Amino acid sequence: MFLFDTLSLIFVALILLGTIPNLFYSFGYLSHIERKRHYLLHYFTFIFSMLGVVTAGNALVFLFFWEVMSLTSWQLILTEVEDKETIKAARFYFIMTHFGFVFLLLFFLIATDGNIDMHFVDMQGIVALFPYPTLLFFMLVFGFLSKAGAVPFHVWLPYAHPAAPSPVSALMSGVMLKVALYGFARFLFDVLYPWPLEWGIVILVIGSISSLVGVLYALSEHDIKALLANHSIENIGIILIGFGMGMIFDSLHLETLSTFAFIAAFFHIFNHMSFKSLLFMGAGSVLHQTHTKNIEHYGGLIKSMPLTAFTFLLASISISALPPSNGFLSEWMIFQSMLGSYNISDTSLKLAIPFAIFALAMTGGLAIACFVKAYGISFLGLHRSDNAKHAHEVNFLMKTGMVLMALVVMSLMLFTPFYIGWFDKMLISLHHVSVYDKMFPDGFWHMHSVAVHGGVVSPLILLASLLGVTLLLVFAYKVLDVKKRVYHTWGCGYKTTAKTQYSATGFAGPIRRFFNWLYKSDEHFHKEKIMEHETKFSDAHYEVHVKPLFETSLYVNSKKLINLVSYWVYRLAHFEQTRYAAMIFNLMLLVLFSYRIFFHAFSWATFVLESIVMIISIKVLIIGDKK
Amino acid sequence: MIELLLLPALIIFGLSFVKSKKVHKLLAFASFLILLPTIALFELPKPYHLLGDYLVADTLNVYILFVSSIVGIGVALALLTLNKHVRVSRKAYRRFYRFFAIFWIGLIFSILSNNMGIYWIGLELATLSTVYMIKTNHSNAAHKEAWNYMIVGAIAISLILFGIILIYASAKPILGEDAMNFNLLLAHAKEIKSPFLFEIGFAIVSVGMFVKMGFFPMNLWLANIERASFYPVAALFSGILESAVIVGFFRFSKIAMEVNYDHLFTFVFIYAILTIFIVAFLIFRTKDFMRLFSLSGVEHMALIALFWVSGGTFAALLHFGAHAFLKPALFLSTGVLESQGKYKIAGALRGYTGKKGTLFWFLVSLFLLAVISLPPSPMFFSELYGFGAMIDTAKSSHHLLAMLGAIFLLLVLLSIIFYKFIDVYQSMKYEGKEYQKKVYASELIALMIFALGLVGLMLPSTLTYLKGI
Amino acid sequence: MVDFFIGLFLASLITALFTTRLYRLLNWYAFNSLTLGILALLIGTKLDDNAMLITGVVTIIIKAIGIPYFLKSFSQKFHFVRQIQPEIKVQYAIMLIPAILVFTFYLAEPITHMIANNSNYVAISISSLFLSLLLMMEHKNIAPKIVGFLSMENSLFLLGITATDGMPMLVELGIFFDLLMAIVVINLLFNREHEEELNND
Amino acid sequence: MILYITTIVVLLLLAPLLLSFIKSLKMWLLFKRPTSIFQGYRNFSKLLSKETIVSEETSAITTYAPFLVLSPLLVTMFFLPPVVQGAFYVSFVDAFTITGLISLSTFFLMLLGLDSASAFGGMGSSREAFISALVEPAMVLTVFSVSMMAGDLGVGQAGVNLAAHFPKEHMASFLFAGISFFILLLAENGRIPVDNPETHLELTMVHEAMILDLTGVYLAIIETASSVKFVIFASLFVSLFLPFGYTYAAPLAIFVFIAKLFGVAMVVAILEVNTAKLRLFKVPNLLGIAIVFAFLSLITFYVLGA
Repeated sequence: MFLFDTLSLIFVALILLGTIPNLFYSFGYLSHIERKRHYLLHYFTFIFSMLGVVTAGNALVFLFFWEVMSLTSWQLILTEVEDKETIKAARFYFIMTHFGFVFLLLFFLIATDGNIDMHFVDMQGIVALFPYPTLLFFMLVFGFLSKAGAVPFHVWLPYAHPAAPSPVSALMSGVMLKVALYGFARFLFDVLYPWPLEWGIVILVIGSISSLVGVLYALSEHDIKALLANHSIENIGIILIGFGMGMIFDSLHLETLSTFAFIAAFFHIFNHMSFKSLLFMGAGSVLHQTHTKNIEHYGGLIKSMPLTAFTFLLASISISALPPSNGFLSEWMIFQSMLGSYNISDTSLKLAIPFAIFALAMTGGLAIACFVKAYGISFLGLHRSDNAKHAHEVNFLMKTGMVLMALVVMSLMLFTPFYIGWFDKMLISLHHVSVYDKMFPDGFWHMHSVAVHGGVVSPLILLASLLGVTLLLVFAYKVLDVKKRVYHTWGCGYKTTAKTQYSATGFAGPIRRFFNWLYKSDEHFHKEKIMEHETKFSDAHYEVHVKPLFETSLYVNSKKLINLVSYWVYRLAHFEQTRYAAMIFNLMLLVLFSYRIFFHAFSWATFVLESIVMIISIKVLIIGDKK
Repeated sequence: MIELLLLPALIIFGLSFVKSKKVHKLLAFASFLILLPTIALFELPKPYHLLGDYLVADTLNVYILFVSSIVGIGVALALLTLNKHVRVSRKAYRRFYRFFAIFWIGLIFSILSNNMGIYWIGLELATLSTVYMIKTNHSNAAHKEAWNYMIVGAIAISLILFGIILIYASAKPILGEDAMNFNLLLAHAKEIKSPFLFEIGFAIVSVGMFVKMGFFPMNLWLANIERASFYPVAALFSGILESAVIVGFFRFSKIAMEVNYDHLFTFVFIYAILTIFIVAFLIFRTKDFMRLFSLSGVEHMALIALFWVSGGTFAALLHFGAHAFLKPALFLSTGVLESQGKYKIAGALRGYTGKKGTLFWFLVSLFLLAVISLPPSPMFFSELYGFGAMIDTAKSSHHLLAMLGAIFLLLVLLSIIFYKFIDVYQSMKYEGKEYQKKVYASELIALMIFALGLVGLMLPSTLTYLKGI
Repeated sequence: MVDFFIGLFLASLITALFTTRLYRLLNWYAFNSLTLGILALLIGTKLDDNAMLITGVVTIIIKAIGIPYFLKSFSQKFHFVRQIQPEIKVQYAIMLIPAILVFTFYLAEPITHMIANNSNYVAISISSLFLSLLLMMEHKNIAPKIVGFLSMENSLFLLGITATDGMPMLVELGIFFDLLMAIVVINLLFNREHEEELNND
Repeated sequence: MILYITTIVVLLLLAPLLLSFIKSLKMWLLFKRPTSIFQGYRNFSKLLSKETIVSEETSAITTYAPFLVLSPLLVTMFFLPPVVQGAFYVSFVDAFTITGLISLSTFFLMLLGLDSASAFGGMGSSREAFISALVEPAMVLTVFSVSMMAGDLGVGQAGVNLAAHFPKEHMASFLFAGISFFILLLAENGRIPVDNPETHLELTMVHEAMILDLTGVYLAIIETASSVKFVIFASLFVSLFLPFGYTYAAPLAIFVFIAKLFGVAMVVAILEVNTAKLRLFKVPNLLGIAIVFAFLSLITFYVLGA
């Protein structure tokens, strides 16, 4: 029924690390929620079901908990229904998870021959006999990555995560997406093991595109939680790049590099869990105080909410992959693993990997821009609304939650070797070679890359030296005992007000303009001109909306198609009210004729004859003449 | 034993002629009696010959009868407060019970029969008696639909009989007069001299049954009927009458499996997919509860048939049981939901306060979510096992990719239905205006019975029983 | 002799398809049932099967005399529309009917290779089933639809009598019982309609 | 070890000089009376003695960010490739870390810009974010291909390797990487054509806009940071792309190194005199060139091996 190997346990640890701070936060947040019973019931079931998924030992249990997880998270999104958007988001989320579930179901059914209470390991034998393993691989991709939020199945994330209460967003984004990745890893390793090279490339490409798309849409977002949700897409992309590299190296029998890349991916899974949970908690605290998700209405919160601001800053540095944070370390590892592609002789790979490097680097740059925006606009400057002015620090429990999560982030930064040793053990249990000794040949100070000519990073030394130098500088400043005077910000002689600050829209302006081909943004500009002067106006309003490309091209159109088909089906079905006898007549004709043709002496001639007869008969008897 | 089984029905029949004011309560409680003999039937050794070779109780049909009788009780309970939701005369009430008694007798015959002829007679009896139940509603629509039902039902039933005679004709040369006996026929199916004749017969029987269950192309007629009639009738239709049909399908297809499995599978597979295709899109467009639920009933029947022919006996039976409990429960709750503010989905679940109200909306939500196979609904497990059986069949066929594609299509179609139900559920719970609504104890108890039935299905002992069939 | 009556059966059914008056339709139905009854008697005597003889007699009493009579009285009581115009154009019908016959013979052709006798009867029964369906669908009114349904019943009796040399007695009686029940229900349904019409007035 | 520390000290001392040198060279080229090349030191000492004015709209970020802008750059100074053969160098830091440290400094600089609630600060941060987002991929790709050619990702080791073994067989990709890196040098340090460090016109300024509200010691720190950044980039460029003169004896090697730095500064100055500042939305064209060259460099190395 249940399975407790290293892979499972690592994810159990991930879930626990993600949920324990969240519990504190959640109880602090509870006063904000109206339907407490509903919330608590689903909240705990949700956590429990995630634990169930990662420890499930057979397909039946796995699918059961998987669906319970979807069900409860869906209900959690519906905890606070304030507008139609939430309802829409919840529906969209649920149908998307169901979409994934369909593929998972198919995968499991094929891989178990229908005995879904079979142990995972036994599935490998069945899969080996299945003639189309790539089909199974794509089922896994569709099934798990749609839940994890990789492009192009990411569309639900920016809707679902903002709609949920903040502790739940933190859990969904921080933990649930990782549970999906657990499933992906589990079945790739345990069931579909020898991977063709192409699979790895597919994952690499999906990862690269996800990371870019995620960060680009995040930049154009003004809803803080949607922004964070888009960043989850980006980070899932980064994880998948690592994962894809691992798969590629494994197919090329570069065992050490493969393990290294996988470790990078798993490390980033943990990192993303920690800082994304922390960010969502911070966003939740801000939302709790200001009652709005729009960052244009924040501003200056660092003064009233110092703790939130500090933890948010910590997480921002980490998610922007700036040294010496844990986010930097995992991204560094992923870059290093790509550097290992030096010895590969495959030309298509040689073209795919630079692209991935480019995507990852671009993502890094844009992520910094995005978090400067998110942090700067919401926490710095002047209050942009009355709500922001009246904000104050959140209650003790919520603070505890954030501090605990910040400690998790710190621990990932400080105890990197410990975590990596753990991932290393896990990969050994998954029949990979160990790289721990190669990564830390001379103690825990330096982390080496296993790639040929790879680099070295020393997180602790880096941290210590940065802290040391900064403290030294601060100390020197104190020693100098500089006279300090407080005055207004210079505003060209005008008074500096909330309105003179740069807005989030303005901040992202240059980037938005550069990527306009992707955004296809829809601008609304309105100004009250004075005396018909172009440049003089009393009041101006500027709004810009980004068109979600994937949503319109993939989802809206498929809904349109369903609508169209259902319209015709509906029209056809209504013939039965008046022509039921004719319907049955034709049905009988069709069934008997087909029995005669297909099950007794088939020939094309009679088949054509049948078709003609059926068409005539349906036309004459059912549809009839136009009046 | 057979007397015991029929006795409750006869009592109801007799009581329905008494013109007392209290009689309708008495009738409701009399209908509780139908459960007792079925429980007794469980205890008997199987197969148990009730009436020579004509009526034989085995594990399969006892299960189905048991499920049906629980459904019957639930419906009878809900009937107690029918007049609180709709206008119904005392006379109509008694008539309803009179025909319910006949219906039940027909049902016992068709479910327990081991003879195609008896099966058909029981089915016809049950069908004809329901015609009149539809008419308890005095609206014009109900009248029209009763006629519709009469005619279409009659055609379907005649087709079944026609097919039965063909099958009989095909088997008579080897079995003589006993060719109508299901068990014997099953045992000698391989010896049938003209399998083609048998298959033609089987095709006609299945077409009849499929029409009766609302498969392609007659998808809307059941929905229309259930829309027009009172909700307990709809509950009976979907909960019990369809069980009688599907049990026949089980038996016939079992024989057909022996004759030529590939033909049977291809036929049912294509037919079911066509059905679900149409039904999925119809569901996507429905705007009221009754049609929604009855179309989803069609979908589930198609799935059950599919699971059965794919060899997923356990899945089919579990799905059947779950469906038999869920659908009547939903129809009954529809009656409550629609009693105020007809046809309004938005906000239908809101405004139920107090202990009763909370329990009501909670149960209805559970049923709604269970019917789209969300765990821990039994349907979740049955679909898993059922699709598993299908995949298994697909793997042994020569058209693996085509079959997988078809199964995938099926799952996509089910997702469309899923989408609609989620949409409906959310709109019921979170949209629309909220105002005070009322629910009565008897309905709640009925719903509780169905909920308990569902829980009962998931008990390990039930599952082992089902696996043993 | 048997073939002759089968021919008559089919002929009466086909003629019924072109009928435009309700009473004449009932007459054709009665005649159709009569041929069926005679067939049963004939085959019954040939096989020396008492059950078959009983069937024949009951068929003649109920179907050839009873049901047409009841239907006629219903129609007078409830004021049926007696003018029944087939919906399907005659041009189509004259093409359809032979086509159906050809199709059913084609359908039953494999059966001839499997069992020697009676296979043609199967074909004819199936075609009469189709013809009855045709009868149902070419009319909008309820009365000819009922007649169509009854002819369907006849065609399957034809199958039962000719192709299988009779069904078990119990089953046949059961079928008759159901038929009567159907008539009762139909009566009830009409009654309702009548009552409602009165109420509406 | 002594050489190591000496180099760092020399470079640190040199930092303000280089920027002043560019400035006076430019003035000279434009037939203006050049300012002293020691103007940088004068500014620094003057700023140190001034009082600090902090805007009342600011927060803790303004108090601490200047230190955090400078400290990653100071830390980076310790990780640069050696100037003299045999000198100590830090082997445990690679190019990614250095890119990361520079980004960290920029990150706090951008926050600093947003903290003062002035329109200029936001404007500067926004533009800086835009430019550095585009610089990042070019930087990483360049670092990637250079380290592959050098055979080591560690910056120190790479410098040593390149000096010992000039990658003649990979001249094409080496050249591409060099061009790309030089553009990055211009972009990251806010030189013309990307940014004009001498103007305070709101239409054009990027770096200056962010620090508009700083005075006194804070301004001194930020100015130091920008000069240190220039030195870092220049010395990286010099050690990685002009790896000669390394093998000479210590004083000579250092002298050659400094000469090379001044060479770079001269090129920058000459370029600045001869080009106009680009419009902000034309900047991506230039950075696009950098990205393309970096990409080309990597691809040529990867696929063609040239």
